[in-house]
Amino acid sequence: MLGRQTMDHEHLASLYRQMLLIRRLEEEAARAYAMGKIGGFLHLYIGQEAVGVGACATLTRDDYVVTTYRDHGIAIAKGMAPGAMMAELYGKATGCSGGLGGSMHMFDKPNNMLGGHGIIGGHIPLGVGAAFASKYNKDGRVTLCFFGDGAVSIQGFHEGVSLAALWKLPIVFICENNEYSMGTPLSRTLSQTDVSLKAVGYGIPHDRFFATDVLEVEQRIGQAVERARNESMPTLVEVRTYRFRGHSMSDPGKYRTAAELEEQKQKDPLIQARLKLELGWDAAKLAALEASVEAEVEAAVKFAEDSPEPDASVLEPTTYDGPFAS
Amino acid sequence: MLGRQTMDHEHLASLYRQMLLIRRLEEEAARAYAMGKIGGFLHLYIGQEAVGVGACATLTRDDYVVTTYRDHGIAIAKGMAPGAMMAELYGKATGCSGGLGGSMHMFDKPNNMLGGHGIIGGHIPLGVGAAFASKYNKDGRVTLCFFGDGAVSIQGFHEGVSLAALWKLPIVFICENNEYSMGTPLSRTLSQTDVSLKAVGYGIPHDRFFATDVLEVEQRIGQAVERARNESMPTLVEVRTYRFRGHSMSDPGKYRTAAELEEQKQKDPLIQARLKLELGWDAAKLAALEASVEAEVEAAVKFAEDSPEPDASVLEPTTYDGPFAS
Amino acid sequence: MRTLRYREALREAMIEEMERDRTVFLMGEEVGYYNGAYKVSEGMLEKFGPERVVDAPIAEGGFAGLGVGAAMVGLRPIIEFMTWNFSAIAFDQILNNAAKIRQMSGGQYNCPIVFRGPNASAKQVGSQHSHAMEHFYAQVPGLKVVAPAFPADAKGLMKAAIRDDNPVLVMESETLYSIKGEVPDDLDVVPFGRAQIVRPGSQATIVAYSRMTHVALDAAAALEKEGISVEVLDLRSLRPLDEDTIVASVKKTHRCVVVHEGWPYGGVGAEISDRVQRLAFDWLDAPVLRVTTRDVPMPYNAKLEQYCMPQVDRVIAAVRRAVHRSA
Amino acid sequence: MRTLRYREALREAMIEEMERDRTVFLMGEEVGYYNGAYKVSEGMLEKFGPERVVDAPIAEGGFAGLGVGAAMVGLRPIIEFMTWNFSAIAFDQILNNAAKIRQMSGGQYNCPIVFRGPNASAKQVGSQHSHAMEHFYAQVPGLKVVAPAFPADAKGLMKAAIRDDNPVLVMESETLYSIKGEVPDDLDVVPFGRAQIVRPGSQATIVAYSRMTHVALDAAAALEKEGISVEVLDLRSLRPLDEDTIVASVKKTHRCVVVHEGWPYGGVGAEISDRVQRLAFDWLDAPVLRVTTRDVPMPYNAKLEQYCMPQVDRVIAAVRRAVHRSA
Ligand SMILES: Cc1ncc(C[n+]2csc(CCOP(=O)(O)OP(=O)(O)O)c2C)c(N)n1
Ligand SMILES: Cc1ncc(C[n+]2csc(CCOP(=O)(O)OP(=O)(O)O)c2C)c(N)n1
Ligand SMILES: [Mg+2]
Ligand SMILES: [Mg+2]
Repeated sequence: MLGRQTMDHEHLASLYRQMLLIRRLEEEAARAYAMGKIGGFLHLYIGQEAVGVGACATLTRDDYVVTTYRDHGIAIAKGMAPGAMMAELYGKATGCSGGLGGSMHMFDKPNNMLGGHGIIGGHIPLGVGAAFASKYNKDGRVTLCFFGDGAVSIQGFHEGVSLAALWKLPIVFICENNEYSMGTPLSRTLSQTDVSLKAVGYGIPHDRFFATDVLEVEQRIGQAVERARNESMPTLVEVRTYRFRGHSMSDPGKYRTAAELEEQKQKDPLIQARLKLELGWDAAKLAALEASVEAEVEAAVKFAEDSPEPDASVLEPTTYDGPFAS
Repeated sequence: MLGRQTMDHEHLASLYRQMLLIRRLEEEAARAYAMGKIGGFLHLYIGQEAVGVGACATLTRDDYVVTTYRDHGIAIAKGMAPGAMMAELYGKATGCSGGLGGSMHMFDKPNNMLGGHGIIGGHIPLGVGAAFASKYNKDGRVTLCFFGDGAVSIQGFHEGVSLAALWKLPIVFICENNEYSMGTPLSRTLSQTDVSLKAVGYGIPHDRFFATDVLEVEQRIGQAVERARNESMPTLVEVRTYRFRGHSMSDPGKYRTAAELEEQKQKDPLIQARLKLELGWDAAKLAALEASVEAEVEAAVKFAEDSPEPDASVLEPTTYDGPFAS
Repeated sequence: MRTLRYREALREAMIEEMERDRTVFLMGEEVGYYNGAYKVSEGMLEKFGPERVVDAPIAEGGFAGLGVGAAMVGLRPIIEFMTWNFSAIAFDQILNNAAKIRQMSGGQYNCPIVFRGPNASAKQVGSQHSHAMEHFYAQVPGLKVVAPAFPADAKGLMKAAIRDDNPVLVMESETLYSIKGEVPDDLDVVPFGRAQIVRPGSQATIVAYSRMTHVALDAAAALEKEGISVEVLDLRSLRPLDEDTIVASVKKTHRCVVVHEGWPYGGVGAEISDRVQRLAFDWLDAPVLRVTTRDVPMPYNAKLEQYCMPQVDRVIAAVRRAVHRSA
Repeated sequence: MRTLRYREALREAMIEEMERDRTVFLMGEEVGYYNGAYKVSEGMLEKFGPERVVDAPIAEGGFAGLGVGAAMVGLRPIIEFMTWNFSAIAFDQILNNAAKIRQMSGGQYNCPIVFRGPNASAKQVGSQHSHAMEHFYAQVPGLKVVAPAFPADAKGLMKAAIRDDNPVLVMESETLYSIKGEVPDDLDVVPFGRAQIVRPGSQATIVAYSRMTHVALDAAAALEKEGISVEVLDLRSLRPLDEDTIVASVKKTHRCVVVHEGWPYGGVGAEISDRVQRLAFDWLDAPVLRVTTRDVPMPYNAKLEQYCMPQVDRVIAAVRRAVHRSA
């Protein structure tokens, strides 16, 4: 029993480390953005790290993940190198997508990260396609498909989930319900605010819980992953979370009160995890862990800064594979 | 009580008359099609008449209706003149859509028939728009939006119903579940074969029943219409029905057995209604009614045959209202 | 005469028309409480209330189609796409319903609807957010498509769009929202189908619209310094297209360069090229040349993005090629 | 050499490639148990089973996107649209995912997918079912678009499409499915980007593709009787476009008429016109002319439909206009 508890703390520490790494990388990204080193849109995951980290902890490297433009955290959780992420934000050739994708399009083939995507709902059928391939190939892989609460009224969600349910594909649909789509609260976008109930219409299992505790996320998503892997049965999971920053860098977030934000920050899953570690884990280890995260973040930023930009010669060969007129 | 029963028979007779009129018009249309007088697609409503007739019986002329390409029956039930319908099939200038629309596009503005539409699901948001306008104008109108069982997996259904549910629009969504989308049985297109359960995900009321008795259709749809009219609350109604002909004229219908078809024909709502009238209504009246239908059908065909074709000069002014470069 | 920003001009047009006509309403994502993703509709919710300034969930196909249905029965919707990129989800609604309802109903039902929003590139928003969607829509009979470059036209064309009894697509530009321009106090509608000569010249015609009009003007100014006199046409309206003004200008200058965002294959630019070579064949001293976005998806990297987009120097080079050809 | 129908040629291509490569599968509405709405996939379910010949519910955006996802992870989907009209629902998937996945992932993920189905007009299927969708898709970098006119090309281009590592859109034609043609026994792939001279001639070039190639050939035969020698080019591939062959032909004949279904604004025809006037400027004796579907939604009435579609007599008239110009 004590062994198990120790185990849990080691494990929690590793999850905490990932959450912290994501948090710190994004804080640095926000700083770089303010200095004009990063352009375009930048949607931060700060506050939601427990979702991506807890969910991806249930996967092997072979399993697939696909998500929206709010993708840095999930990319890191799926194994992306921090330097590749940061360099992508800087638009560098060493970025995960060669500097061509940017913040919204973090792809990482070796880690089976099928990318971040910019069109709401549009990536959901892609995830379903990966799951279709797994069933076709009987390769035992599972796909996690993340999307926001704003995505559930659109085509991609409905058509994607319909097909996955009909063909019983090994996929878990994870709605990261952070209560807002841009400036609009859920209550003004959905008549039925319990998103997980949509599963009833598709005849698939569903789950719904708060992502305050990363271990609970891992455990609950884990059940759905097992269902996908063993029974090839999709699940719709609504994970309730909150983003501490604006929708993107240009959003002052006037649609919510300071009090609401403060209240949510009290439940910050990163702090929750740290508190548990403070109580049950070695303080020196914790300090070392955090120092190592700082070093990693610093190295990632330096890597991004020092990397070269891509050349126009990459454009043609990345548009088509092989000669165009072949 | 006896008065009431008499009343019911008069009323049933009027519904029976409409169903018969639709049946006979379409039988003539099929004949004309075989003779090459009608071209393109022709999707017959034969077997499903009780749905359109029962549903439209709950409406006033001001109320709106919109449906798919399987639209002749519903157009007639909403008040379209049989001649205008038949002439449209013949591609004549006197057709309801001037011969420009054809079988799939039966529009009738004076009767607030917002048309038949060719893209699965695409017309559902249009119906939602009409209902939006009714709420905007507080005009007390209700919209009936018909679609097939094949439509519930696609964008238009989901996005349309989502918006209507969110904004509580005065609309009734009527899924005419005839068990097949073209050659594919429902069980191979939907994981959850109870279509009405989709309502749960949108938080709106739902209903589900067989359309064997046109009076029951009228009564059940009537409840939903009242809910729309009085509470501005949408309802999803799944009406179970069956088409006796192929999907369109080119479909031999090999995907179902003769026995299945025969069994369904036993429940033909038209015959059910007639049987009731035979038992409780005046035989002479019935004969007169049927003769009048024959005369009306004959007149419609003659009208279509005798009408002129549209001229190319109609094309520009129907493409744009007013001068193009204004 | 007042000086207004492009976004203010658009807003004024909408406000004036909504005050004039109770059937006009605005619907789109974040148009209300958030005051618009790009602040075009700022203050409009407060003015008109949530019945007429309607925040929509993310369901472009749904609310575009809703607009079409509402237009069929007498309302005059203004549907905002947060950006035109997202209209790809509503493509079927625009192509199959908005553009066709009138004709396939034999002229019974009109569709007086406006679809609007920022179009084409912004800044480093990448592959899926930088589309010049006018090249798809301008092809479609039943639609009208406009793309103002200046605040006055933004206001006048928007007013014309709202009053038109047909579907009109207004292509705005995120990169133009903040530019200022003079707007006459009594400006009413700017009619469709009339290009404007924004700079007269004699040796070559540049045809442009939206933001590219400004690029064309910069190029013309630079070319003047090297002694090349360039006439710049701002199309304003893409469908209908003012071929008379284009052809008259080319008959005068004998050379034509078309500048637009969007890919080089087909689209508005090829259409202009086709018309000019057909209608001014004997007057052309050089082939019509086009300067467009390069034929690749838009990359995120800032330099590569600029490399892909039409720039002043590429326009200058094209004009020089056209002008020096016969020399 | 065997004689095959167009639909049989397409089917053979799919069958051969599915036999060669287990990662190839076919998905679409009614492709399996129903044997295809137009019988292109007849017998394929029986041959390959429901895992590889997959009947899809009506959800074009869903299954097109599913195909893209499956292609990203190593399968080679063939996605049938029952007709290309319905791809409007999947427009976003094709534009934003299929065409861009490779570039926006920095070249990491490929998308070896085929989208196919009948395109353009059939017979009196009306406004919403008669679109020539190639004019939208040929614009988009990242996609390849082909449109065979003959059974041999249908087979060879389909095989090339399936083996290509990029998204390829195959535009078939309901009105061609039953035509017969010779197909070499050992036919392998027909490479993209190569137009074919299907009738040599000297006084004018007609550029066409898909069903319009047959209309062009009829027109050329009629014109020969009045002493006008016409060269007919069948493009086969629209993106990439074989501009070399087009330009070489026009440099020889000095006149060019482009014939295609679809509206006259922009699109493939305008693109060809643009390239010809640019690349063969000094060789042209007359402007490039185009014969297209008229600029209205397709009406149902049979005569009006024929009136709108490009016909042999309109092609003949255009060629005459081009040829007699200099006279
Ligand atoms: C189809 C489409 N419409 C609109 C947008 C613009 N947009 C980007 S993010 C966003 C809000 C999404 O909210 P949600 O799904 O809850 O995700 P979150 O940002 O909260 O993670 C909107 C409207 C888009 N990207 N795609
Ligand atoms: C978006 C779209 N995809 C495909 C089609 C072709 N199609 C026409 S009818 C039909 C079957 C529809 O079945 P259902 O909705 O059950 O209606 P029913 O024909 O049974 O009345 C299909 C696939 C279409 N019209 N629109
Ligand atoms: Mg959200
Ligand atoms: Mg059905």
